[in-house]
Amino acid sequence: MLSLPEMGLYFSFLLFLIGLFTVMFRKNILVMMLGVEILLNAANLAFVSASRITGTMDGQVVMFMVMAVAACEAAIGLAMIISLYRAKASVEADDLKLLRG
Amino acid sequence: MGFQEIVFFVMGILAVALGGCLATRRNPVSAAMLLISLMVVLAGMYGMLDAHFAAVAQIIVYAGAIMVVFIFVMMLLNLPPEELRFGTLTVGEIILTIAGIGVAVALGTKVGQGYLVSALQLSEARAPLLPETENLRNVAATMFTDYLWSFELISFLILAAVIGAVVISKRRHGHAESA
Amino acid sequence: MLNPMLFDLIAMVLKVAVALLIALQVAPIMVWVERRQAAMIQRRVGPNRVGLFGFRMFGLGQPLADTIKLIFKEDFVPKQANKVFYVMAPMITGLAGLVAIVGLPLGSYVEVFGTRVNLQPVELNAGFLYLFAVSALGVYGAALAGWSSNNKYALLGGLRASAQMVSYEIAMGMSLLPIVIIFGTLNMQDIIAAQSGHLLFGFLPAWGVFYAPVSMCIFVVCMFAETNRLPFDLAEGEAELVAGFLTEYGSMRWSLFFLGEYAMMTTLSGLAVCLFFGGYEIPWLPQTRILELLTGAGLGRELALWVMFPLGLGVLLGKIAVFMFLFVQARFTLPRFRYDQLMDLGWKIMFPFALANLVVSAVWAAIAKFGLP
Amino acid sequence: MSASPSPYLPILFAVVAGLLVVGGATAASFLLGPKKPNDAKLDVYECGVPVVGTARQRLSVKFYLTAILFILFDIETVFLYLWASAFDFLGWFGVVEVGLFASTLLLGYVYILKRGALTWD
Repeated sequence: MLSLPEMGLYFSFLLFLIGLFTVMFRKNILVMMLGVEILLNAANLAFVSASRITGTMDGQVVMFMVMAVAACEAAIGLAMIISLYRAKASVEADDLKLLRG
Repeated sequence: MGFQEIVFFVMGILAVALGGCLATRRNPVSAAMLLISLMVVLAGMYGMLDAHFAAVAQIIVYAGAIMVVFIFVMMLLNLPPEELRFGTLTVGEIILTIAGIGVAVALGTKVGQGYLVSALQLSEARAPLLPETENLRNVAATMFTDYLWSFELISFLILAAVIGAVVISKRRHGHAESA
Repeated sequence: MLNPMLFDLIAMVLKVAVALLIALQVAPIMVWVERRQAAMIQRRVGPNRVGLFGFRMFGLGQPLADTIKLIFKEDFVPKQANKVFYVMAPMITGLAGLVAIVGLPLGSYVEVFGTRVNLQPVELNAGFLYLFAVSALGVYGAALAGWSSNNKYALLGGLRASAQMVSYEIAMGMSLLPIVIIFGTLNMQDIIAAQSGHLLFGFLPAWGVFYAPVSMCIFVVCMFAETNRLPFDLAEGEAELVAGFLTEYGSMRWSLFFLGEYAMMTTLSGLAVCLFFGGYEIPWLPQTRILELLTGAGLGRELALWVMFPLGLGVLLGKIAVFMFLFVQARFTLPRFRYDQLMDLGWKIMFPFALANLVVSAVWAAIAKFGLP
Repeated sequence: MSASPSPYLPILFAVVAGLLVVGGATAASFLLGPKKPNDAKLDVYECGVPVVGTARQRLSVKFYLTAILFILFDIETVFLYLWASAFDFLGWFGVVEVGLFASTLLLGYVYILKRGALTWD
């Protein structure tokens, strides 16, 4: 039926859907950040499956790059959320209308 | 359908189920704990895809470091469980969702997967340089030779993140604040 | 001959069972050792009342009595505590300790019906990084315990404990890099084999500690901090924050925390022994020599290997016992760090030292291996 | 069963056995222990002092900053382990390359010290 890595590709895009859903339909910014982490993990899974399909190591190398980017993104994002919480004492996405977004 | 495929399929379904359950949790801390278990399941999947060092690195970096900060922040901002906002969908969001699902389904079909797999063949990646040694050495051999520039750029990215995190969390002078 | 699949399964089950038994035995024995050693240091007698049929066994019955007592004490969940995480926190810590000890190599190998059985229950491609992964997950036990017991002091204690464990994890990770550079592999069995063959400068056993002494010192200090042991146990220091994140816990859940802590202590000292002190190898008498002696003395090869397994395990546990003695000795002789001293030591002293040590050993190993640039 | 039992089987078995031990201990204590909850016992333990304020005020930013900086230096440790395992294959080229990587991050670390971000009040 399906070889292991092709199944990996299917699951990675299912996880991507779930991450997208979390980011879109949740109000709490922290849970949105969790959604972004799911998106990045789905991308990692796709890279590792691709590395297994082609038999080369490039997929896993790029996976470590994505992991480094995810770490920096989470670090800065959470630092921002903390200072935002101190300013507005709430983490609801709706309260952030300063830029008329 | 060998035993490996069955186990991998079960882990995939478990991962997707954890993701789904996570998206609908009201209490953010339980959502974070579910994400940690999702990452551990993903580490198991990487192990089955012969990416052994990726599995261990996933647990050390994602589940062991990034989620610790999430748990710290969530615990200490004493957030009330949030009531889920499903009702008020704007028109734009509905169109976006349908378009997204449409593209996703197209990619999911046999044709889409074939396109994805064929796209991978085009890249002129080299065969692993140290084939029969540990997976870790192969990744390192490829990373430090072929991907030299991106590796150096990663260090500047992390440097920027360090300086950014310190600047953002330092109190702006003359700004009274309680924490 | 039973089919190889069943054979592998049975071998795996037995190896994991032996490792878990060691972990479960360590906690009660260590409770007894701590009390007796504390008594010896403070010139008093220590527990010697508990005995069976009038036979006192100098207090060895004490841990048994404690365990039974702990099972029968009432465990309750305080009001407004988050019940799910309150019960889950001790389980995470206990489980992390038990799952970590499975990564230690118990011996080199044994042959059963001609097939070779490697005596390391979990042998991953990434070698001893498996232990770092499990100890990284162990941080959640303290954090969740502090938060879920709805008590200000517990929250602060849990936060301090996890912040301390987190910041010493970097120095611990960095300190073992020279060992990987010198021995070239992450697999503990190969590192032990590389340490046992030749002699260094004629008389010294070729142990990791003589190759990278500074990383051994940094690793031992980080070991104390990682398991919240004195002088780093400010998070649950009795005099500081009531009992830190353990305030609201009683009976069996409280002892689960200590089961996890002792198992993690055993695992980390086992890792230190395997990387720096030659693991299950006797210093000047490598196992290959013993094998020749035994087979020379007429024992069959398989029987000789089976005799060597308990010998190797005994040597490993003996060396771990030395580290345990060090743990307990430090606990009753060193004063406790203040929290800012503790964090400064972690960030401002341990981390730069580990980095400097890494640079020095990398350049030295590069010169040794590839000659001058 | 699969060709060779994957190296992750013992971990799965150890986790299951660990869960049995830990869960069994908690269940035994729950079943065997007496259950006489009364308000005094269930109250928050503050050495007998009546509780002041809620348990969940916000705390100093130092805790977040420590954990955030931990992520970034943990990523560095993972990359260094990658390089250390292939040290002999990469030779002097690798040493110089990772030297640049580590010195850039050293800059970040020096910045933290200069800015005094980690001095605990």
